[in-house]
Amino acid sequence: MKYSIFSLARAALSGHKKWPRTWRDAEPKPRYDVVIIGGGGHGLATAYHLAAEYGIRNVAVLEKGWIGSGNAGRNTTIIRSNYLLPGNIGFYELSMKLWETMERDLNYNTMVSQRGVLNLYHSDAQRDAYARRGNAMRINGIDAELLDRTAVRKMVPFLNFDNARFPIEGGLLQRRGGTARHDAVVWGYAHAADRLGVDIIQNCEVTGFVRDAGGRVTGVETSRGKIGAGKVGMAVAGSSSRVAAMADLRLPIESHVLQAFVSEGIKPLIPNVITFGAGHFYVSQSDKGGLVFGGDIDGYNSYAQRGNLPVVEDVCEGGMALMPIIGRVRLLRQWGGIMDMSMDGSPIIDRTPVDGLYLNAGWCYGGFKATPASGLVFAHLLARDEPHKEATRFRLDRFRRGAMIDEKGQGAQPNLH
Amino acid sequence: MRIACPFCGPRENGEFSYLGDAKPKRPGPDAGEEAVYDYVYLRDNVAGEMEEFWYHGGGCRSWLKVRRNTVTHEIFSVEAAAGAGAAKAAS
Amino acid sequence: MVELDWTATTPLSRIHVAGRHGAAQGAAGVTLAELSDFELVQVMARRGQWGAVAQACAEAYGKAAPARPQAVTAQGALLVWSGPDQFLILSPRGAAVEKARTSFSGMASLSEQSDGRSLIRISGFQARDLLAKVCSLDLHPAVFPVDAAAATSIDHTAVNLWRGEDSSGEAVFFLLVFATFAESLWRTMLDSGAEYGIAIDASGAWQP
Amino acid sequence: MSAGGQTHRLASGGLIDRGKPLGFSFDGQTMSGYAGDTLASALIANGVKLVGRSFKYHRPRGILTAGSEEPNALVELRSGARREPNTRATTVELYDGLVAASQNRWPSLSFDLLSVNQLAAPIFVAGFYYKTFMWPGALWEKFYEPLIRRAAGLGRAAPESDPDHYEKAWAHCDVLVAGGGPAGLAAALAAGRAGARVILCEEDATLGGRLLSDGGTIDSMPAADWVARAVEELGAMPDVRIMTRTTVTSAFDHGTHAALERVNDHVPVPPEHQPRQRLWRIVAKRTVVAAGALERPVVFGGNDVPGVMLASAVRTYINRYAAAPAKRLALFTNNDDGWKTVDAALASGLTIAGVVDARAEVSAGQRALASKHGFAVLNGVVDHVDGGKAGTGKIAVALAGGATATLEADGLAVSGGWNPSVGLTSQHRGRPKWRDDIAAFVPDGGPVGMVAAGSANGVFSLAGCLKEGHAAGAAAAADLGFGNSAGAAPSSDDDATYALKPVWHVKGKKKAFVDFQNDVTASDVALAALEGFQSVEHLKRYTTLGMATDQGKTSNTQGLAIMAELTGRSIPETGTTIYRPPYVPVAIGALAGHHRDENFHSVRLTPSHHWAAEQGAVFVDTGLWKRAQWYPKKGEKDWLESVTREVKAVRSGVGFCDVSTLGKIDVHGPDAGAFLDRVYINTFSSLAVGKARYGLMLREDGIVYDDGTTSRLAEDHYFLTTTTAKAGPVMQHLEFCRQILFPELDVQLASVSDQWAQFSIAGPKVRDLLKEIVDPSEDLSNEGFPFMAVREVLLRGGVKARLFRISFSGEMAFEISVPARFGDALVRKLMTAGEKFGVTPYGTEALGVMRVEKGHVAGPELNGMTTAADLGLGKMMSTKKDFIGRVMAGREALVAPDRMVVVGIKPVDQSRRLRSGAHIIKKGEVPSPDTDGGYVTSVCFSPTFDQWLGLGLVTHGRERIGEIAVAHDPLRGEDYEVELCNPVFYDPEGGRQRG
Repeated sequence: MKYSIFSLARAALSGHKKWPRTWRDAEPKPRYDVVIIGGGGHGLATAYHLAAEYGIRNVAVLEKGWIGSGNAGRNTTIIRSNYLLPGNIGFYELSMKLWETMERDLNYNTMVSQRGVLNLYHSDAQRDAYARRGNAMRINGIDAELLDRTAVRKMVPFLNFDNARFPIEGGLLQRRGGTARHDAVVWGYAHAADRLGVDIIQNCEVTGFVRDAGGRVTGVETSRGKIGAGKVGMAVAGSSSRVAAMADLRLPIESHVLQAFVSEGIKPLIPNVITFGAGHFYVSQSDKGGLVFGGDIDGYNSYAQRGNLPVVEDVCEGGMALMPIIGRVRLLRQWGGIMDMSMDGSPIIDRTPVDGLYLNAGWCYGGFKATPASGLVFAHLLARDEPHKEATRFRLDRFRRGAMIDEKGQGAQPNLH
Repeated sequence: MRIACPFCGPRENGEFSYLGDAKPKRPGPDAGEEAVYDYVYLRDNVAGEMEEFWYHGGGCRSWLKVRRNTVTHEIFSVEAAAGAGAAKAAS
Repeated sequence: MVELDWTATTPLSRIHVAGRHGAAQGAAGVTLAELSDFELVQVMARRGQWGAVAQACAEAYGKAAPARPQAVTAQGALLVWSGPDQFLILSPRGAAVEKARTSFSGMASLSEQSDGRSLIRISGFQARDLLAKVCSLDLHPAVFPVDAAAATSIDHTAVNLWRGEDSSGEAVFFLLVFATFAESLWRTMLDSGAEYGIAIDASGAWQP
Repeated sequence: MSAGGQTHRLASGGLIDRGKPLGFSFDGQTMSGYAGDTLASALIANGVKLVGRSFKYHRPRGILTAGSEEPNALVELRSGARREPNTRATTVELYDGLVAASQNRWPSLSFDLLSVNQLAAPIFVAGFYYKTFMWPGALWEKFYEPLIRRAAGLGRAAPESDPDHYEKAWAHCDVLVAGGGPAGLAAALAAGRAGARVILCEEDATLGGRLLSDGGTIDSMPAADWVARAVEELGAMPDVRIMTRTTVTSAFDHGTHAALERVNDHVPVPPEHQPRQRLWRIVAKRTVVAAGALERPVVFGGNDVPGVMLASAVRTYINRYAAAPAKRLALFTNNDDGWKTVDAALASGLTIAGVVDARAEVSAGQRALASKHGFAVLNGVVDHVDGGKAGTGKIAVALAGGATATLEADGLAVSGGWNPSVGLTSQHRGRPKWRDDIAAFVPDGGPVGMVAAGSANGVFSLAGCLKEGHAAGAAAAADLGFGNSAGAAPSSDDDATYALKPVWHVKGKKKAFVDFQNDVTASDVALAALEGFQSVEHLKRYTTLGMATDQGKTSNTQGLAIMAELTGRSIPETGTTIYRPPYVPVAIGALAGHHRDENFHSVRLTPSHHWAAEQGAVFVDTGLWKRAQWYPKKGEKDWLESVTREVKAVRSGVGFCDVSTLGKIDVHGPDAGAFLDRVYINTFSSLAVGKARYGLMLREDGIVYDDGTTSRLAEDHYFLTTTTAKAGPVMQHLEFCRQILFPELDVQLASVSDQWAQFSIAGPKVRDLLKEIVDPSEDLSNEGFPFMAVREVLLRGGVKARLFRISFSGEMAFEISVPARFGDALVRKLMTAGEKFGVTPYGTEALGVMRVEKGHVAGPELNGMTTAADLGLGKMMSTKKDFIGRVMAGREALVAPDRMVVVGIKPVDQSRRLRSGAHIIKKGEVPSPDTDGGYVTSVCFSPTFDQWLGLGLVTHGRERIGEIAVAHDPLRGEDYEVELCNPVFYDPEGGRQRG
């Protein structure tokens, strides 16, 4: 059934008793052409693109819990393509373009809201860095505007302009950036992939790889039995090292916890996405009214999916430094996600040294915005055995070669990215 | 999180900064690029017990080796780095 | 050409105003003062030399160097633990640096910090309440007795804190803070303690 | 003030102070209440039923609970800058002059236009928005989304900056007790008697918990007397701290908790010098969670009508507040506890319309009570309730046998059983376990050191709570080594077994709400199940069940139960969502505390700061530092004019600049030189005493980390400087090298950044000026004090200083260090003594201009992506020793010929301004990702060359010196030709600085 206002109205007449499942509850088949490990946004988008663009429909997505239970369902929903370095910039713009057509492509309203992403700067040095970045974006055909203090004040007058420790001097604005409803992205890809024949198998944990005499991966062992595969793609950011270890691989990745926060719902206050340039704080407001915000990672290796108090305080201090009108708004809920922190802050999408095993990992805290492009380029890699043209630099051997894509310039120190 | 500095006693984690896995050892001068690459970039990224380096920069400035579970955050032991204080290490 | 006259400032001399701050009713809950005219030397034992340093310290100052977080009152100086195998010698202005240099020659590295810190005394029956707002340590008398010392952080900045002899039955704390942070911390303490009423004493020379 | 209007105030009873009447207003209507009231109890006493509107359908809603879990009665409290959205009327202590307004309604609470949403309810089912609004795409941001956003949300944030003060504090204890009801008090008594340090936190203003509403007998005395005695005993223990109005909200690792103290929310405005709220970080060795239990509603048609209230809340309003939620009350229960509400109502002279009990059997006593008071006891369930804004109307009952009955009442008390508060114990992602006998989840372990006791642990009798609380407190103390002196456990004869017949959902035609605030109905849960959103997390996310401000406290169990039934699983198989902190929402202001506005971060001041401020200097934030950026003079029209004057003065005369912000580290010890050889790419062990050298450090990955000048002051003493930004990180890095990488080296490190006031004095007349300051015995001549020499000198007046013959500006220059206490005096002397030479203080801008003119790299070039070779410093890398970063620096991509390297850049049109961030494109090429050839890193207006100059990182830069390229700056709409040149514009031979 195609989703539309008309199908909704028709369904209403019958009391909404006839909606089909959004995706089938598939039983695992003995073998698939491609098995994707990880039913998050990236895994589901990969399956969707394999079926939709590359005609590979005998595909299973294996999810150890419920789809979207990893970082797809724990992020702060920001989409943007305001990157700086070759390798990242074209890739994230590809993603932005896919966001722009996603709802029609998937027949699912993922609430892509191009409300603008505003990165504030507080010094000449930051302005210069944003000028470099904004110009790089423009050279790549991406929208970017450099705003001065007056223009920022006009756009977001409720910020702290008058007694700030680090006064706002201006901002870099990407109007096409914004937010999307994270769960809906998962469900939309699941829905669309399912309609193309992809099997989405929940509560199916991969416990090992099946390998032939030559070492090639030919399937996976799971909590629901052995499943054969022509190729296996890993899209399990947060757990990449653990899954890779089953194939005896060590990765240039550490797992860290990133906390995120939502306030009680309030009437519309923040029109766009704002990042504070002098502290660890960024914020947007959900359509439901909650302020969705976050800051820096906790800074230590963790698989606990929960964080500690210093970061909570640090983030709220940033919030109150930037916008002290939220002092009486209450923090409703905080949570933590496990980030695949790579050694240069950029992702890895590549074949692995193990035949038949493909890697999509290292998303740090930027994976959500990458979801559609990640799916597309990973599908391309799985289908063609060569990197998509917008993913040629996301190679696993770039660290060995010294070709890091280090936007923050922090080096091989994941907790600083 | 609280870490019991062997010199200062238990302190809140705001006093510490983190480096990461203490297992990789810096290769000697002639170990070659591959060994240094491994040291700098590759991690076991253990889900479970791990020895790691923390720096008590907000206190006594000692580097510490902390054995901690990365899943539960439980800390099992904290010891000073080999060269903390005036400790004389074999060269 | 004339010889120049060098007027010294202290880290807080520009904003240290004796008198009452915050709540004006009743007895001040907290008394603050900046102390000056001290010499401060950081003594760091060289490798394998801690025993010798402790011994030399006993000879020169009458007390062994503190091996755990303590402030030890010695001859003409206070010895404040500041880390493993290292401590601070706090003495009245004079020839303290020279004395330390002679005493620990060859066995310890010395770094003069006389101008690098501001020394603040915190007392009064609500001193602990104020400190609880800026300091994460447990300062309960059973945990942090007289002469206890700690290297800790306030406002993300490293400080040395110790407890001196009680005065009029109340605990007295001393705080060494980096000189360039001192004004910022001072203002934070005034804000934090305002509800208790703060008496700011005239600044004066530190005495052992 | 009259008590008129308090139509529902009981004539006697309650813990309110009738001697203290208070006035307040709700939606502009003036009312009165008493000290001891909450806003909710005062509204009830005034006969108010309609308090709010729901989120989606804007249905009229009343008060459901008497606690912080309230989902309906949310108001905007206070006004103006203190306006506080979504405040639970049930937790607001009434004060005189309180102003509250309903929210999420327009134009008024009783006439809310958006209640038309109810007409569209057949469309507005769970997740309807995922299926529509997709076309055309552009309309989403312009039309649909704004409409949805305006309709959604609850209250409004304050229109201006929060004027109140918040603070944070630390507290430490052996045993933390969360909750001051019978179990919590018993736990605190036991632990306190044993000698443990105890902190007891209670959310309410008054200790007692349910005892305040339900009374009872403890140790043979009325509960209130027992509480008073317990408080007295606890108060006499020096190491027991009782914190009321304080909620333990979060449990973090290793015994760290967050607790919110509402210090002054019960008064109109915090008294002077006092915070509104205080966030406590409580560090506890053991924690006893005695947070009680929450009663749960039942899902039936019209269960959200104002007047339908939890049975325990009805009892609280009657017993504690002497306010009658209804005059004629019906009860719907599935357990004995609900019957206590009947007792309370009858004792207060209210009428019972009837009791609907889901259980086939009720006790003989209950039957006797019914016949005595003439009300019916119906075995069945409430099918639906009619009513609306004015309250409940007819209550339709489905009898067990299939027949129906009707009750008429203006209020319906509902008890679906009790849920232990498992929030805190489950915050470390432990899942609670299901207990069939009480049909509820109970804690299953918890964070290390934490136990639950009393009703928080599923023990619902008073005797049981007291016993378990006492045992938990005693065990915690004993565990920590305190003796066995916890005393006797308090006792009570209320030891009734709690039993219930689970009733979650009464199926019917009318809308039956599971999550009241988010308007999630039983049919929404069914739709979710139908569409495959059967995991609890999918259920939550698809329907928004449990995502409201109560985080599912009043809704989750019912939702789970309905889903379990729909999918043929048990409730524990269906599972729970994850419990997350905070247990109750916390004001963001409280979590920030003091650190907001100008106090966001601390400030570091240079030794010359106050003097510079007197001069009218403009300051710039550099990290935490305030640095003088330039010193404007009267009549100068802009910064450029001031900076230009400062540069010219230095280049032609003499100027000085405070450079104390550089990190300064004493490196001591016999192996200091060997140590520096390993951390710098160049060699320092060979540096002569009395000499300085520029050094460059790499990260282990071969990228440049930091640079600075390091001097050898003695055989075993080096003085190392870092950049301002990296002072802290470099110290940490050096300690890492000392303690972990090279523990065999005998070296000691100490930061002396604050010890020294350091000034750069530069310009051709520098010696003239120095001679005025330095003792005449000191030889400052080029021979006596050559370039890169360092030594201690005597100043006139006897102060000792360190003098460094180093130059960042390219001029003949010295840096002078004096003990920081003389820093202020030194600048004043430089000014006085230098007057005849036209001495000019200069700020960071002029410093920056001169470093660009001189081609020195700084922060914009040391950006964490550049190698030594990129910066033109590759030759410094020693090949004779190992050093940090050596091996990785040799990787192929780091030595590739097409890397961006530092060059000088100047506009071809000399009047043209050059801007940082412009990209460099080969002339004639179209800007594209493939032709992007680098960018401008640093610029200045050079008074020396009378034009803008810059440095850049440019691909193949060194081979392109002399090439005319294009600076492409689409952000600022500029494209102009520039010449790529040698980065050292000024005095490339270095004659001026060498003298």
